[in-house]
Amino acid sequence: MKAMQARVRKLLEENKIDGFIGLKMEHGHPAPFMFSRENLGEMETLVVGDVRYPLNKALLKVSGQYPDLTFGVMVRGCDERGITELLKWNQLHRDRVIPVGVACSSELAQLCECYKPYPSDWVVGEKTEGIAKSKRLQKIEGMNQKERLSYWLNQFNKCIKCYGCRDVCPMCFCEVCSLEDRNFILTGKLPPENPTFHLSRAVHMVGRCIDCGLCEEACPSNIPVRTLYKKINEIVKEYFDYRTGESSEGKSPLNLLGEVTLELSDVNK
Amino acid sequence: MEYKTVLTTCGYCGCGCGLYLEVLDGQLVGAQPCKTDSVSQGGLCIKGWNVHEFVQNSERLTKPLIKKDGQFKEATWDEALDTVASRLKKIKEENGPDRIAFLTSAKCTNEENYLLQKLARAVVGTNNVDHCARL
Amino acid sequence: MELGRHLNVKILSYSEVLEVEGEPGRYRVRVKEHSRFIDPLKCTGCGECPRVCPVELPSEYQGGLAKRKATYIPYAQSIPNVYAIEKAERPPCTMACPAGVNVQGYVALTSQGRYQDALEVIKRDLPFPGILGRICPHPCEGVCNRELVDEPVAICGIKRYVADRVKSGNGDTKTTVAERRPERVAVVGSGPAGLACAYYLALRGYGVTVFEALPVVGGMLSVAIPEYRLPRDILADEVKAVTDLGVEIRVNTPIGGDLTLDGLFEEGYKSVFLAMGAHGNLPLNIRGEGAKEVVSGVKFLRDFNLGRKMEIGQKVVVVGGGNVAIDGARSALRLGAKEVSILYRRSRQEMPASDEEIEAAISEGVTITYLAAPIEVLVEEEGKVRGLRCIRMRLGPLDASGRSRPVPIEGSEFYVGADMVVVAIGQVPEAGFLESSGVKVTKAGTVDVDLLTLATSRQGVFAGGDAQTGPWIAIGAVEAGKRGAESIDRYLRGEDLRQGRQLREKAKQWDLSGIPLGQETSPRQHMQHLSVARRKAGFEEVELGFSEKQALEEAKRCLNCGICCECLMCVAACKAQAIDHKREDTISEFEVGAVIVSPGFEEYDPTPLYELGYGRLPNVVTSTEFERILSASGPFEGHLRRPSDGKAPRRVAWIQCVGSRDPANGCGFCSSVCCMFAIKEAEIAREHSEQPLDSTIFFMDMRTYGKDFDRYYEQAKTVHGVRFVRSKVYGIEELDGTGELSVRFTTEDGKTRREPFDLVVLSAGLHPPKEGRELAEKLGIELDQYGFCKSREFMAVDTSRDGVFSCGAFNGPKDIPETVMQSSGAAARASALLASARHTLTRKKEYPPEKDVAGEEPRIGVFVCKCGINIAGVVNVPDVTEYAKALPNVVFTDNNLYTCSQDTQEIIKQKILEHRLNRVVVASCSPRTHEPLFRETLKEGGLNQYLFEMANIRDQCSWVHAQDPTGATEKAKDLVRMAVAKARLIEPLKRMAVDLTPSALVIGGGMAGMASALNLADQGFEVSLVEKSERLGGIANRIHRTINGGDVQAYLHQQIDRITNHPKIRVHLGSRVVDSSGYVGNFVTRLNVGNGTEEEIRHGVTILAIGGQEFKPEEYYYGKDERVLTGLELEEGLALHPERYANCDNVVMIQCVGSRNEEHPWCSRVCCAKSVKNALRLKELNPEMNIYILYRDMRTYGLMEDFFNEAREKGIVFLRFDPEDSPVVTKVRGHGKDLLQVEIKDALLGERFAIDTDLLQLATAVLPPEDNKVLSQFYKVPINQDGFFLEAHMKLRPVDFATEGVYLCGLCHNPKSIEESISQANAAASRASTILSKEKLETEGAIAYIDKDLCVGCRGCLDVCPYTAISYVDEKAKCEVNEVLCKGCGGCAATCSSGSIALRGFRFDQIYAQIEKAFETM
Amino acid sequence: MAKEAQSVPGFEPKIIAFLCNWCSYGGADLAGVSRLQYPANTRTIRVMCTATISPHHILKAFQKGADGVLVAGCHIGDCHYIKGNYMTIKRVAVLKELLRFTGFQEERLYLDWISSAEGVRFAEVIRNFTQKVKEMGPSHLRTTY
Repeated sequence: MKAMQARVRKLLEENKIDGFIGLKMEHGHPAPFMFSRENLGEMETLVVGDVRYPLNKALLKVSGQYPDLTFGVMVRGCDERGITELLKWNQLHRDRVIPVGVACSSELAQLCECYKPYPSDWVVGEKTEGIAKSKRLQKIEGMNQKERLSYWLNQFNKCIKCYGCRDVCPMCFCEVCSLEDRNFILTGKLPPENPTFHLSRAVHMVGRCIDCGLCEEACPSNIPVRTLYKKINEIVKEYFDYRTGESSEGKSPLNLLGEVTLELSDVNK
Repeated sequence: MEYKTVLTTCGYCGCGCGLYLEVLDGQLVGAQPCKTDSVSQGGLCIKGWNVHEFVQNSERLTKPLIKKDGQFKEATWDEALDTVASRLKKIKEENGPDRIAFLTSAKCTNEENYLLQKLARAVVGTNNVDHCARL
Repeated sequence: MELGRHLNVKILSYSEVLEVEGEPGRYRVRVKEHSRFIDPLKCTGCGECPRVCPVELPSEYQGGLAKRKATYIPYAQSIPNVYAIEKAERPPCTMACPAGVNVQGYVALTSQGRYQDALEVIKRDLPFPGILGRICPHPCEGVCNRELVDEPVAICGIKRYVADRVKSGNGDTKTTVAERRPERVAVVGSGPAGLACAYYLALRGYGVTVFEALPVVGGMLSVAIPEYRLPRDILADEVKAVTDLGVEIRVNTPIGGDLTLDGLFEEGYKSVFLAMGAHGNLPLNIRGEGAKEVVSGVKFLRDFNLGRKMEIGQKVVVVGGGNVAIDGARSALRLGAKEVSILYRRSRQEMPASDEEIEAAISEGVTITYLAAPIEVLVEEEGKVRGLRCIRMRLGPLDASGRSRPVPIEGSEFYVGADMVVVAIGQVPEAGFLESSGVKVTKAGTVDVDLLTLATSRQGVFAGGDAQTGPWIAIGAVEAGKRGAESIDRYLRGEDLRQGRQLREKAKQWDLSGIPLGQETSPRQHMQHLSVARRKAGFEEVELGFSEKQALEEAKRCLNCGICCECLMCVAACKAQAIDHKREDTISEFEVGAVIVSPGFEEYDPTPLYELGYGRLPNVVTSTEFERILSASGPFEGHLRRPSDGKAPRRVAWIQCVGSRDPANGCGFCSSVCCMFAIKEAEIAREHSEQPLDSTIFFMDMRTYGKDFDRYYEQAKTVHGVRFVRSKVYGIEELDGTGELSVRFTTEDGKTRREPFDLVVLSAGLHPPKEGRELAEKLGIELDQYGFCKSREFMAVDTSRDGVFSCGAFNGPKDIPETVMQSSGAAARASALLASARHTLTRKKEYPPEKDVAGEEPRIGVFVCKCGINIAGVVNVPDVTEYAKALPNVVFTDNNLYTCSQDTQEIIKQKILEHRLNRVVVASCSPRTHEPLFRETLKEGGLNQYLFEMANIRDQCSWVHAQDPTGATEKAKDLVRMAVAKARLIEPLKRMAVDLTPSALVIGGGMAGMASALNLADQGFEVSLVEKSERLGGIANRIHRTINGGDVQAYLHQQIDRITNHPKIRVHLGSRVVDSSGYVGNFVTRLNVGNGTEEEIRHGVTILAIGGQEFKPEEYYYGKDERVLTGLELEEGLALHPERYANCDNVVMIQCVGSRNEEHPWCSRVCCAKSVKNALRLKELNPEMNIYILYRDMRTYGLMEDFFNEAREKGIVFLRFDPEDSPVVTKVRGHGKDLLQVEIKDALLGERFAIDTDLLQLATAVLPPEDNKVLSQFYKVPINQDGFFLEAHMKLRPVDFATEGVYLCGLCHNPKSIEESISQANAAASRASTILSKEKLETEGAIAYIDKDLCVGCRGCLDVCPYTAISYVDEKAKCEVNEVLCKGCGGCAATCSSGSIALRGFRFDQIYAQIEKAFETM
Repeated sequence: MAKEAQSVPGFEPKIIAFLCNWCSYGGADLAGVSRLQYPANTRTIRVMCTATISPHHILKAFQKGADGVLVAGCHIGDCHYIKGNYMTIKRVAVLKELLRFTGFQEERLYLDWISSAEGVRFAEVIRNFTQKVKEMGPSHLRTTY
């Protein structure tokens, strides 16, 4: 905690950043807050917190308001992947973001089945090895078609269309969301048309999802949406050898013409 | 330049989910579920996610309006209250109190809700009172 | 498709140029448009007529491997999509038939088993097919062309079969009788002429009464022709066909007795047709003729046929050679005569009776004595005949009837015993009674008539048949009856009798040229005959007619000489009434400013090369035939099959240079493309083959010189395992009928071998078209020695005559990219010539003001089409129309026969006004072909053209669900509902006009750059020409002569002069492009014009012509020894100081230095020609010089092959080396100086040897230009892996880039010769002028647009656009679509997950609406 | 719950086909002109290029009860818009993999390249696909059939 506070204070005092988005312990709850030179005094309330909030999304709001200022943000492994993508998707400006890393604890890493639970450098926490293969995926891959069908339909039909998974997601930065197009998804009907609702969002996650898991945590019905988006990242890796968030070069395979590497036989397996 | 989150409870329904209102330079810019809230454990419904939108919404009414020949025209408070009072009194006398019903709003404070049901029961004399969150 | 609908392009298909007069800028052209016999305006291409057409012939489009009909379109998508009927002149059989019966018509229909239709064709000209099918001597078979193949077609037998078959199935043809007419006509005589006249008059509505002297009806048919030839039931039945029309026949009422001609007129008949026939018998006029037993032939047959009692002699002699004589003899036999013989005074050939009859008589025992005539009847005392005294005759000179006159031979009398004599030497009409009633009679006793109209001397009286012609065949009488009826009809209507009528000329057999050869011979069918024994027993019919199998077989032997047989079945089938068999060829004349001739090429027919077996062996095919086999629309639907047995071949061979590089057969040139398409065919065959295919290509030089061609060749060889055998093929044999072939060839090592193959493809060369010579004469242009169109020096598309340009294979064999470049080049040259007249003749249609429908409730009109029966035959159109009425927002529905016809367009426009429609839905055929037509109608109806949607209920519904009408109707309803659902959501789209700077920027001042600049300037456009160096000309400055002798330097200076003082061209020397922005029509380029100053140029189009670089090798001591030169350097040396090289003893040239290797895996195309050119120049200087050219493949393609031959003739030695052991050059001491020694292993001889050379020329590669990368960034245009610019499409858009408005030409595209560069430069200018010639650039209607409020500037769409039409605007942090560049592919719209991009016309909500309404129950 | 999807006698599948105007739609027309016969279960939606088709459309089609969805465009290199079909094959590949993962019978979605000269192949593709979907039975999303 202290290391983090020191680093933030140093960045602020050296005018490297104009604000730092992190968590402030208030009324016993870690809450998203922006530390700035005006409230340096409250620095010791800055905590890492063992619960995660979409700080990148707050950063988008703040830097959207103040495009010329530079902001720091607390980033775990997934958030850093988020920053990389948000730069590629032109939502942030390269030299106006300074991430301050936190390495996730091993149980959080286990919980997330995160393949890289640590940013490129961090001030708090120790590095734990990532999990290569997600057990959730294997469990579902293990099922046959009928079991998978009933599993997912039952899951999808729990949805109350609160759009929480979208509202919490740091990578969903669209002005208006096509899932609210009444020609596509009928209004006033629960559960929403499935699997269209959830699979559409899954397709949107190609080249976007950084596997931070906030969506699943925000889902009031505990639908394993994260598993879906882990599968998306797996598909994109397998078909196009593209790892979302890993490199600042390249573009999501569904957002550039590129070269044709697939044959019809690969598609109509 | 200031960005902070204010912990509060969603007033729409009885669940009382804990949520943070995101405040940027004094403007409500978003709502986040409070993940450490013992009740909602980081979940919100669609109303909860958009609970902040009506607060500073430009389309909120600021003056009482009375519809005159199909058009809402601005009116003073006195004129509005007199109209409501007289009309309710007329209905009560002609058709009896139970022909009037009261629906309160989740957007009002509990106190205001309490006063309204008191008006219904004591002044008008009807038990037809309800609240969208079945308070 | 686009060309077919272009407003300013007039297509005259099926036409030929007759004459071109005048001079450039003003030519008068006469064109003959062959009649299609179909009105192009009415024909909707629905395809009903070929389904009913009985005539099948080989389809040229399918290379003869599949069939097509006489009415056809070459292939399904041909433009104009209008059918044509192919007709030769009328076939000899139809012309020979006196009654003009359409023989080919009914034979063709019979061959398809369509007997009912065949009978209908016959009865148009002959009401009595059953009768004539039996007794007609069939003059038609006499001239049948099939005789030239084997034997004539048994036409008569087929006609009989048809008549009997239809009668047995008691079907008959429906005859429509015209409405009743008051006049009554009398017909005298009920023979074939009378009956026919009555039949046709009755058809015309006249009341007819036939007066027959004898007690039976039929004239000669019933009283002369015996029953065994014409059964009475057949006769009665066909007479009934006449009486059924209301004709009354009165027997036993002779005219001339109490009932006279005048009597008839008094009785009220308005006209009379005399058809009494010729029943009078010609006497012998010899002594003793009066005896009782001497009977006239006619009377003998009449009494016998009428069943009168008559006694018959034991030994009967019949005198005469016609049918009456033969019938008399055969009847006598049947009546019990023991011995019957015939005396005929001429020989067998002159006998008028038909052969079958003569054969039948002989087979029944009748003996015939030729060249004998009776001179006296010998009579016993009591007057009984006991014999004839006769005399031998010999044939003398021809008499009036065209037959030789018999002349008695003195002293040759002889005696013939006989107890009865039948005299049948000719009949004569008994027309004496006519004289008294004013009807003139000829000396021969026949009625005298006007031969054309059959009118007699008495008004209203006509005559025909034997009474008028003397004894002749029945079919002639029928024709006379028909002609008489026509005349009477005209007479009674008071019309001129002669107008528009002419007599039939005599028909004769065609010569062999008209007949398609290679017909398999098949024997003529012969009828079953009654056994001779049974014939005597009674009068059963002798000839038993054909079986169905025989009739079909026989009918199939017909060669369809007239091609279309005018059976008129198509006329009935055509709902659009577009077919008119009388349409004439039309000659039109019009004025043009320029002429472009491109008749293409003809594939060489390898049949003369006997040893290759083409035409003989079915599994030897030419390359185009193989293309058809591989094509999905080909005879085997794309499956790899071989013609002989349809088996899938495992081993296929290609043989190159068939009809090319063959001076002995007059085709010394190289056809340039066969190597490439042989490899392509091998590759595609491999894909189409179900099992692994081994393919072998036998070749001399592999000439894959085009862009990326060599890489394709290497890949085929190394990766796909195509076997390339450098060899000379001697011949192909077939292993005895198994279809297996064996190819005999010799390889370089001299060994000759044989290899088995299932299929052999001959890569046949490209020859000038046959009609090329004739066309050249008409156009007044010269051809070269091979018949190709002669090009001018440096300007390949110019012909010898000003204002006439040529393009494509007509001026020399070339591949598709070259052809397309030349076609655009020719257009450029023509545009330059006609620049002053631009926009004068082009039409601009004016449209009414467009109604603003924004905000209106959708009011949809639905038009459902029947398309004749094409839709209505399967889909219940009224049901669909009714269904559409109930759909939301539909305010009007209608269905029409042909919605695409002109009049229906007017109806649509009316309905738009009448019902205030603001959306139109048409349910008919494919929008691909008809959407533009209907959009045009909407524009004319004052509606925005995009307020339109189509439902394809024909091509993708009725045509493909023919057996499932309910399913098809259901689907049609769904498709209409989907179209209406989308129509509701359609918004009007505008095509915005964007301003354009009408000037061009050409970068690169070499030959190519200058040529395109000059052409554009000549077309009147401003041009800025930017050249990096200080002088124009580029690499051409170092070239002096082209291979065919053109003076490059002279041409270069002429071009530079024209450029420097051309008013429209501004030249910027020493200038470079430093920046460029903008898009088509609005480019802005900044130039650094030297000495630090910059200049900004605004231009509408950009042409990149930055040339290439000469490769400077390191190997072979280049740069270290001045005796080692590149090709260019040697050329410069030879031109500037030839003396240096005159006294070299040995010169060695090494080809492919720096080309076709890993570093530069392309062929630099020009080096072979350059080496040959330099070598020939060296030989000119010093004929003794030894010149060796070491090559891998000699690629002197096209007409340059002649120079390669000339080089070899002049003793220049060509040595081939394989790339693995290419030549080694070492320095060695010898003869007191250090020599350059070139060591080589010659593939042909197989040994290594060394040459000491005084001069070594390296044919070095042509590299891409150095600034290709820089310019590629500025103008956002791609570079291929070799560094050359990558054009939009290698074959179809070779000078365009994908980014619109930027074009390329010259070496920067790919190495090429100077002429080819200039052609490509003109092409680039032509393409550029398509933009510059517009006043404004119009955007497409259906393009993408981005909603500014929704876009978050994430740029996810930027790199999905193939046209780089989307750009990110920094200040707005949003993406924007450049409406000029966007082509409407929709890629961006589908990528944007927030849905803030929409493709107009295909918005997401519109597609969702179509999905939802796809199925009723969804 | 999810109905067991298996072949039902007398079941006629409903298939939605997205055809691109320049190639597969042209092939369909040629099949028509050549009078080739194929079952009438398909309802065609014409788009200018298969690049216009988003996963949303395909999911919407299945959601609305289509038993099969065919996407047919130009062969790679033939596309009228040069590289439109590059996007199509990528999108369909991702969507099919996702459908398979969530237990939806992804064979119901079929992608093919058909040129405007391949009338025969078009008819074959429709026949085979209709037969295959018929054997798979109604889509479990189908509310009524």
